[in-house]
Amino acid sequence: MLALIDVVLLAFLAVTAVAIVRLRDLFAAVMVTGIFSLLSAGLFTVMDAVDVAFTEASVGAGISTILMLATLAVTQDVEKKRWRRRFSPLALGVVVVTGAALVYGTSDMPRYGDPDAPIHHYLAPHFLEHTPDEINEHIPNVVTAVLASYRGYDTFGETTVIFTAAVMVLMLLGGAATIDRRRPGGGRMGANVVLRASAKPLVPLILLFALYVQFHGDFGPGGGFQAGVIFAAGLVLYALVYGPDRAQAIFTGRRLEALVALGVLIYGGAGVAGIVLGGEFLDYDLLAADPQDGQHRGIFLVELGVGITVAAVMTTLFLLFTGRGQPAPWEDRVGESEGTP
Amino acid sequence: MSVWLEALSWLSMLAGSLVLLVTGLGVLTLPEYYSRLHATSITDTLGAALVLFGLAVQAGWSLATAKLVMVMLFLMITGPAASHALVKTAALHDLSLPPRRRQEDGDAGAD
Amino acid sequence: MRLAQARRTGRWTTMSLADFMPRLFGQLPAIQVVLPMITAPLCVVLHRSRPAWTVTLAVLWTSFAIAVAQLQHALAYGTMSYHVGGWAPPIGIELRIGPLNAFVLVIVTAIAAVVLSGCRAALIDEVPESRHHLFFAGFLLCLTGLLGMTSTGDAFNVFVFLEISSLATYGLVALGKNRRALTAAFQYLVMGTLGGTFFLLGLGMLYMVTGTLNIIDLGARLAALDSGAGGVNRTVLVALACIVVGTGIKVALFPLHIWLPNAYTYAPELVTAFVAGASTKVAFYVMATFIFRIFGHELAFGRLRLDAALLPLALAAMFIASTVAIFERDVKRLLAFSSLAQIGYMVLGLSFASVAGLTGAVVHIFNHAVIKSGLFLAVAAMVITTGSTRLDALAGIGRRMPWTMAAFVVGGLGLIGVPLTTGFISKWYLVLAALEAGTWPVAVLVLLSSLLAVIYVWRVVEVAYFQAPPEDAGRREAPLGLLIPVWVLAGATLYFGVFTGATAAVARRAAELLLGGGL
Amino acid sequence: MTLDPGLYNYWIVILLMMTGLYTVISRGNLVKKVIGLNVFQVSVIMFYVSMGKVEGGMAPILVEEAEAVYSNPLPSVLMLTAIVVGVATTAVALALAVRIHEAYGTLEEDEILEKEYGAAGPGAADGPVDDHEPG
Repeated sequence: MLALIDVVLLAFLAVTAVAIVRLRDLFAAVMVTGIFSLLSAGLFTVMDAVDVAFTEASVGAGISTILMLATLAVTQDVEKKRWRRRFSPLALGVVVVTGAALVYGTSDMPRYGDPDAPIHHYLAPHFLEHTPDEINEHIPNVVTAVLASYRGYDTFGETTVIFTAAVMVLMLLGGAATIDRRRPGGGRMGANVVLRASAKPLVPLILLFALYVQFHGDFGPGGGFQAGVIFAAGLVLYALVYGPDRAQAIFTGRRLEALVALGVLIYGGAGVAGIVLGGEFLDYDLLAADPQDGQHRGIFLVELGVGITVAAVMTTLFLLFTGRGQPAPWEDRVGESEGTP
Repeated sequence: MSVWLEALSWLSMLAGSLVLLVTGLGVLTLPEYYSRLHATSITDTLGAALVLFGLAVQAGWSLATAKLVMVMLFLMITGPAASHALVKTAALHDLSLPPRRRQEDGDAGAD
Repeated sequence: MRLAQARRTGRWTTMSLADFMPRLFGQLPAIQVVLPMITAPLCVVLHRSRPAWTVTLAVLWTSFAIAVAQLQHALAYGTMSYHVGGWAPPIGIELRIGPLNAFVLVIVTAIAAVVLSGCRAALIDEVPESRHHLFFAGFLLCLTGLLGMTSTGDAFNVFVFLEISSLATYGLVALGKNRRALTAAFQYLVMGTLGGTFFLLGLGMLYMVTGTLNIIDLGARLAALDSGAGGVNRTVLVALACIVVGTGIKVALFPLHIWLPNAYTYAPELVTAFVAGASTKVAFYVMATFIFRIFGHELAFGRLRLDAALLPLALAAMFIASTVAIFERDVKRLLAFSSLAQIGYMVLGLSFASVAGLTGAVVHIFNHAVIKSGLFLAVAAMVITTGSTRLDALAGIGRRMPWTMAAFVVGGLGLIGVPLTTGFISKWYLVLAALEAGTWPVAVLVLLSSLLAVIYVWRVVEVAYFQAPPEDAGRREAPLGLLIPVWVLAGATLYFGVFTGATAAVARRAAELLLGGGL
Repeated sequence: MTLDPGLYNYWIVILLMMTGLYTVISRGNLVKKVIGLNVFQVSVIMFYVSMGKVEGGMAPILVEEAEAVYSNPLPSVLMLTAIVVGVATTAVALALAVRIHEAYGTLEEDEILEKEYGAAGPGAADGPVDDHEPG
């Protein structure tokens, strides 16, 4: 049964991938990319990677798509026709050779789903067996345990990656737009009563759900990253329906920048606390009298840091991209908040 | 679970799938924007609701059912709102019916 | 597996300074990376240019001090292993500081500190004041990524930090004044992401056949896996190809280099000075580590014949890039192509897979970093006076900016490999390695390619000293804040060219460790 | 070389990867390139997740049963990081695309080249022309 779903999803994925290459309407291509991500999220669920599926659904099908649409809104949404470039023999050659090499490489791989594959017998059993005694018996989600504690350093790196992206996009789009390309009809959504009425109850519910995902990550799929994205989705919905101006009245550029940094600092702080208390960086054992409590506290702090940074970064990105069509609301806001002591 | 409940759940899911299939066909075959929207808007209301109901019956009285009901509520709010927003935006951008159809309308009016 | 129990016994006792210092010393591998990593968000919070700059500069020089301390420690006591979070490898992530990567850490932090010290003078024109704090944060993040890649002992962790430094570099490159900086950054981003993803794919295959991610452990398990079967495992072979291609893009190995000339040319001069000095070097370090520590010298070169692929590419890079450099009319572009040629030397040293060759490659990492950063900083100084990097705008610059141009000449001599500059020893080792390997034509080619370097360096010198400056141009030396870093690097080029003992000894030690299986 | 049909999952994943790579190489539109990169990255993620699956296993969330078989948690952990890296790259790439569009008025690679170097192509490159101030 699962194998059947697997095959059907893979076939759908192949079809959407081909459609992505062929579509010249960028709007449609972006939407199909969103579908591609959603299908892969389904496939990840089938393959038991529920946390990855959750993240892919919220990031790939959610935030990435929104960012791409925002980009199209301030640029162009049709790929130009260039017949001579439609088919590229060179590219096809490169791809075929690479693909053939990779398929050659698969020939010594363990079969799909093989329980005897080396990776299931070396490190994974340790994580599965020792998470209850080394981390905390109340954290049944092994992925969270590995993510936040055993490989917490990677996750700190991951948080820094997303922080880096925010800094770079702020640097690129934070200034005034060189030209005003505001599209007619954009921003008129706010006038729509039905949208307002239906969004009003949803926004708090989405934010509540984000908090649930944030704090439920120890027990089930979820955690700081997914929660941050969902929280940002709530804010994005608010900004879409009520206009970015009202969203920016709450989250000025300066405040968002501070929040973006705050999450990384919380994470780093939890790590440095380990050093100060006499252990190693990111050693949570020492954060409480009992190592299990310490691990729990450490994971909580770290996930909180990730959640704050991700939510702030995603909101920042959205406001920067959509604000691009208008004459620099961002810079003004920054200036204002700088002016007031 | 009794046979009746089982049958109800499967019937509901099958009906839901049928609706989804028909709406998919509708999007492909219907001639223009507004009529296609008729098809799609049914997807996230009737189609999804039937499938979710079937799943909820399968799950019985559990946390999963509560979650499914939440999902259904969410879809019931967002689906129609999204369809509405799409139509409204199309109307704002003066997207009219395709030329052929409008001409026929015009001809009819002239008579 | 855990040391926590033992550690916890003395937890709340007050520590005397004598206890504290060794403990602090033991934490240096983590502090080295985490310090800039935490300072970056602080810079964003500080929000004003001057405080952010002060903090950044303090952190950079501290990082440099830490790196030097770690190098001394590694040379005196051997490799140090740090278990992040208290989890012993391969369960947890390990930081591993040996002579080789401590050496690379010193190079990277030194270049970062020197470049940023001279930065405020040049930065004012390049970036609007309101975004200086973001620039410093980006610079620190780029450094963090490079330090993280260098010091980690975990293969997947390399990928994470690789992406931090890459993302930061894309953004910094795009800050260039010319709009072509944007397209250069985009091209770099596309190629860099492809490289990173191929790297990830290769890593996945390695993980698949071994089940581990720790670099040392990977090496051991691959060796064990391989000894049983007669043939080469095909998945491992393809993994090697993916990793060489992935890191090759970051190194700018010859056919994968197309992002480099534009990125170096259109990025702000300071960014170029840092990226040219540090980024490709760290990527090269990663490539060498993966080839020698994971695949092992015997597997990669003995049976998979990696040298047969790398040697021609290295030679092609040396000659084609040098030839292109001769015909460039922009000094930054000229230096960019020269970098490609110099990367060719490093890859050449790697492809010999001998102690002499690797020593040459490692020494050249250091030499080229110092020389190229110095040259690009000198160019940054010239841009302040002339406003352009075109060769014809530099006419008579030797008379207008005698000190800056003198430093440029020192760097140029280093590029050629004149004795008593650092460039000489690396070529010496490369020629030695070629003769050792019995491939004397390669030795001749190394010398011949140096002649090409003479030509392109001479072109700049000719314009600078033998062409008259524009009528209205007076003598206008660079601001002292920039001139000092330029001369620090030029001085280093000379100093380490005369006193070759220290660098060569470290490089030799590192080379022997790499070939010896690397513990 | 024998190819086990049990590897079909990897083959299709490689096919998807190559579709992404082809999009990146062959398309001149910058947004299309970003989409291609996305597809490529998601496929590599799929590759990792595929290898973590154990037949008859369940998601690595511990339950009270002693006999439970779990799929491998480690690929999931690694890929969470990879997804984040992917979205970060996408964001920076799109920001660059927006800026490029503002500077050149187009997202097509060949039109940009034409505007920058004229009909002669990139070979006619001279030094930088300082005609564009950053926004």
